[in-house]
Amino acid sequence: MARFTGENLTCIRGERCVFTGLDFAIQPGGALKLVGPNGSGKSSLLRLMAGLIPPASGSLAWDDGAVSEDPEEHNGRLHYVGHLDAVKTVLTVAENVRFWAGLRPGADTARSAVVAALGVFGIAHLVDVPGRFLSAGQRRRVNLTRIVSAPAELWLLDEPTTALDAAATAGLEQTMARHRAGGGMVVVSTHTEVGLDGAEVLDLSDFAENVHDEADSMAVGL
Amino acid sequence: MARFTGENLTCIRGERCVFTGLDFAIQPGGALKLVGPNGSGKSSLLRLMAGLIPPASGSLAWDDGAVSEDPEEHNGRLHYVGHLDAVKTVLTVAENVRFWAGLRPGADTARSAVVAALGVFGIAHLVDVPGRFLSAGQRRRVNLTRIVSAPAELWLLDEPTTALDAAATAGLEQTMARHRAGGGMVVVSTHTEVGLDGAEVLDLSDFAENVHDEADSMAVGL
Amino acid sequence: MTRFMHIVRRDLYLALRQGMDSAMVVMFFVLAVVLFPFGVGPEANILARIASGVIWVAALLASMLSLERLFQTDFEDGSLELLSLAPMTLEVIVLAKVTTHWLTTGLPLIAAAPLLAVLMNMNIDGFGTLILALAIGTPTLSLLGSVGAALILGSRRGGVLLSLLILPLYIPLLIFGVSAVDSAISGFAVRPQLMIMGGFLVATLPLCPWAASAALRQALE
Amino acid sequence: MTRFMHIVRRDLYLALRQGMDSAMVVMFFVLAVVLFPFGVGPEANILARIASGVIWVAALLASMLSLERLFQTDFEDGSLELLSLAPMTLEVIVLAKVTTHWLTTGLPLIAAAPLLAVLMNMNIDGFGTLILALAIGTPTLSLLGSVGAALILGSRRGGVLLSLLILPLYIPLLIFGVSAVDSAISGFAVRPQLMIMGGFLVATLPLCPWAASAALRQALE
Amino acid sequence: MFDRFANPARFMRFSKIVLPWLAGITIICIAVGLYLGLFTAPADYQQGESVRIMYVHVPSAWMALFCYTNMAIAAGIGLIWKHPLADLAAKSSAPAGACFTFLALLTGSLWGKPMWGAWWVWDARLTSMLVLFFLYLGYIALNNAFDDPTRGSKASSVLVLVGFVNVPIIKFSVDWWNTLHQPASVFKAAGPAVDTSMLIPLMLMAVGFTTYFLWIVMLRMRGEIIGGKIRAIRLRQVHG
Ligand code: HEM
Ligand SMILES: Nc1ncnc2c1ncn2[C@@H]1O[C@H](COP(=O)(O)OP(=O)(O)OP(=O)(O)O)[C@@H](O)[C@H]1O
Ligand SMILES: Nc1ncnc2c1ncn2[C@@H]1O[C@H](COP(=O)(O)OP(=O)(O)OP(=O)(O)O)[C@@H](O)[C@H]1O
Ligand SMILES: [Mg+2]
Ligand SMILES: [Mg+2]
Repeated sequence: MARFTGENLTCIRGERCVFTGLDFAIQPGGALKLVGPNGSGKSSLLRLMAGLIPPASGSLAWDDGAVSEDPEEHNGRLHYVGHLDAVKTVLTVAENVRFWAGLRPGADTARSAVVAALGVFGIAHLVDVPGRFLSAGQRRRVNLTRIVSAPAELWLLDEPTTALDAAATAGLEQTMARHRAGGGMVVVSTHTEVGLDGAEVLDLSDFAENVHDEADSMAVGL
Repeated sequence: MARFTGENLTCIRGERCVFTGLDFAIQPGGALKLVGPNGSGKSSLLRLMAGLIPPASGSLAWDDGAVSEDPEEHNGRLHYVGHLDAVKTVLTVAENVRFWAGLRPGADTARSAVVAALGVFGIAHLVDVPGRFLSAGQRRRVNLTRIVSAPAELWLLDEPTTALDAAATAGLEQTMARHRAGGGMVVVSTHTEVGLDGAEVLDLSDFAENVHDEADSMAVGL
Repeated sequence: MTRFMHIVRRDLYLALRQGMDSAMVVMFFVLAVVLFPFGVGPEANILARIASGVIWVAALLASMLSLERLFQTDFEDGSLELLSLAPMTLEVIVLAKVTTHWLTTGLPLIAAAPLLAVLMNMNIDGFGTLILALAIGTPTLSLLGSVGAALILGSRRGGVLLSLLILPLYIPLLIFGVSAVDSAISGFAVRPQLMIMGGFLVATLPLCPWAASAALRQALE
Repeated sequence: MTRFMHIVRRDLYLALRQGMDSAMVVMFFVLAVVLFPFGVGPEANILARIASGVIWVAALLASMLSLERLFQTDFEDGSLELLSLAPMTLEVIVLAKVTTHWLTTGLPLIAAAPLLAVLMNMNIDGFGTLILALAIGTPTLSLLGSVGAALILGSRRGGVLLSLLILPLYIPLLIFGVSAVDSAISGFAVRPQLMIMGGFLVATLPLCPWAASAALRQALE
Repeated sequence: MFDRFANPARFMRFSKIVLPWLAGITIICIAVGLYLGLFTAPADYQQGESVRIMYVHVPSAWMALFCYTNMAIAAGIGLIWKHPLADLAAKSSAPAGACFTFLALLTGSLWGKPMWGAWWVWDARLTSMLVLFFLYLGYIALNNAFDDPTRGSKASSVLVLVGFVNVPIIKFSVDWWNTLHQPASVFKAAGPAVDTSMLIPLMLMAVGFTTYFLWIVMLRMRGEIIGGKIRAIRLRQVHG
């Protein structure tokens, strides 16, 4: 099975160096939890891993093959969940899920498969409901259904529990555990507690160019 | 000092009855914590309290005077913090804060006052930084600065800790406590833990038209 | 009044900082007019004949295009919500926005019009009236447009929908505006047309902010 | 290819479900043309003289307006991000979007053109060529426009900026499109103009999706 | 009057009884009106046979204005008293109104060719009528532009009220500006200046068009109410 690694990564956004000299390595079945204060670059690192932004320096590798050499292939092996849910309001839940699954090889877009995938997040009963009727949490669940409806080894999840209530959060934790048990990898950014047994923790603030102590200035301000 | 009450409130959004028969009363120095699963109507109730949406039935009163009689006066005594931060990317932090303060009587818009207000949330050092360079959490802090930069008795905060790290959350809790000590009122909606001593808790799901058990269907789905 | 100025000042400042707002509208205006010599051919007398009409139509389109964002950005970033919660009537806020819109688009259009009139070979007798008519007409365009801009907030199709809503309402202004210029060129009196346009302005000045605030309140519900 | 069709099918379906997309573009087209008789005055011979130019200019503007949202909604709701992460080249995705855009706007414009030609009193000899020229020209408009639509993503001023970017690129099409119709009316050969327009189409077909994808990648950074 | 139909259930019962009557009257009036108009009424000494277009043109023009006025009233009631059926009535009238307007424009053009020598002239009556057509289309477009139907109907209600200024302009355009178009000859203070043999078919057609309008609007309102019920079921699905 494959290994996903990053070496000496630097990320520059809006003329500012967000992090530099960052290394990581994820084994099959492994997990990485990104933490750090606001603006420390958790989302940026995830987008970098997805190939949405090129690193200013350093490189990503999949089993010793550079990711930048075949971005399309890299796309094929990852699922990315960002801040936006990409749920079309005029399409039903099933249509939404089926569209995204249909873009990937090896996905089963039959209705029964879609219903099963929705069941994983407890929204199988919403299968024929148009997106506009969904609450924020339900939308998020539809978005998360994408990642189980088509297989991909690497899951990149940016604050996936935002807007989820306790029940849905528990469901997501179980799903991630199952994915890892099957040899998948998970990278999660979070401010709150997310259950990820044996996950490596990466604190982004350790890689800032000049570490600032916002906590201090906070204390002074109060 | 005044009392803020709502009686027999019903809220209909997009053809759906979100909650009905809801009563609340807040005393000076009191606090109300809104909880409930996704889509139960926490944000809707806050918008209703702010006067952004009219109740489908029932009424809000400030010290026995109906709020709907003089909406402008009601606006003058409340601060509302919603999901959106209203931070203009091309204005500096100081300009952003000063604009909102300037719309209210009794606000001090001198630079020193603005810096002091920013200090409350630990971002005094960002005073001259343009909005576009702020991270999600920093933006939220700028938005929260609004509520201390001009006085108002009633604070309506919709998931105010979203995107805040631990230090900033602690700062917000202290600020709310100080506001209440001075006789102010606070209404907060939240999915996570927010420290509000002696706050009354209002579970929105108790007022849904027909209580649903999503938790069950979730368990079945897994 | 001071809070009215407070909002106008911020919006002007934003327009200047975000840069190019006015410049872009003027450029669109110029481009739209310039398309006609390409489309119709360079014959001077034909161009002169249609000059006033083309300039007015281009002004309507330019004003319409820029109106799409009158409330849009404030709506999307939550500012509109907070503005409506400020302790002042929403009508005043709308009026402040309309004022800024006119200062940043109407005025520059008026300034650019003579240049275009020259490009289109318009008779020199019409220049004064063209400017005068635009000066009376463009505030009305901004006012009428504010209603449309408020109505489309949160809808799925912005620009195209807006055009459908407000272009029909612009037509009377177009008719009288052009007719004023043509009368001036033919040596007739232009007072009646300008008076009617002034009447439009006086009528829309209270009505449109009121209708626009009603629409805004609905958008914020 | 099947995934290309997968995207086209979804977008067509969305356009139909969201309803009125095409209808609105056609309505804007009609409105823009109809403004001219108001502006220029109702003289039939003048209108006939400028008919082909006005129809082409209106078609450019209608196409431009509808292009603003080509990628916008997908960008705002996060779909574009996910599309770009699909295991296929971004160029194909752009081409699918352009195809849908043409089917939902170009085709209806072509269908509406004869009606407008009647309203503008155009000579009947030009009708066939007008339709043919629009059929060759509108896909090019959509292709060129896709580059502009990708470039403006995330900018503060959508519509106006887009017009500045793409209207200048549209001018060659306008010139040859109008000249083809006028030649047909005067009884000259129209082949040369149509050939040139066909050349534009062949040139933009590979170039524009490539440029648009480059712009999209930057917008998503 | 409003209280009586205040709830949709009562409206459903009421309309079920009325609908067949409206349908019957519509068919009879239009059939007889068309027969009289096309075959028995005299041809005009000036206009010849083309005058028969009048029997469609004039009622549809009247209906175009009538519909819009109705919509404006319904929209006003919907906005001020928040009456749910008023919004539905306004929404349901729009397509019919747009069709009548289109019919008036079409028949007018057909009539214009023999009378004025052109399909279309840009005079005040015709122009303002065209604007009315665009207002109808704008209303329909705005109504459908939102995910939330209540938001759509409120926004479009504001539009309909703003656009109402156009109605008096259409009505009086022939008096205010000298135009090619006929001034009013039926509804005049001095009584109709039209021969009875023409007036009777014209009136029959007008009645038929009106009942047709009511018929269609009621049908559509029923459809909207049922659609609302379906949406409610959906919503219940979503929220348990
Ligand atoms: C597209 C072109 C036309 C349009 C949009 C149009 C529009 C209208 C409208 C809106 C009315 C109703 C006026 C009212 O209620 O006061 C009307 C009535 C009428 N129109 Fe037209 N019209 C058109 C062409 C014509 C032509 C070509 C003729 C015949 C020469 C004609 C003859 C009439 C007559 C006789 C009436 C009835 C007037 C009355 O008794 O009140 N129209 N038309
Ligand atoms: N699109 C962008 N353009 C320019 N700079 C950006 C952009 N997005 C983020 N930044 C900047 O990059 C830095 C890192 O942002 P990022 O979103 O990665 O932080 P984060 O750790 O995810 O923060 P949060 O806890 O708020 O989600 C911040 O300083 C932010 O201002
Ligand atoms: N603008 C709107 N138009 C129509 N319906 C809406 C709108 N906003 C929310 N709703 C619906 O109203 C209900 C309550 O939403 P609300 O945002 O108040 O819930 P909430 O308790 O704040 O949920 P969350 O935990 O996701 O913030 C939901 O079912 C939602 O779908
Ligand atoms: Mg982040
Ligand atoms: Mg909420």
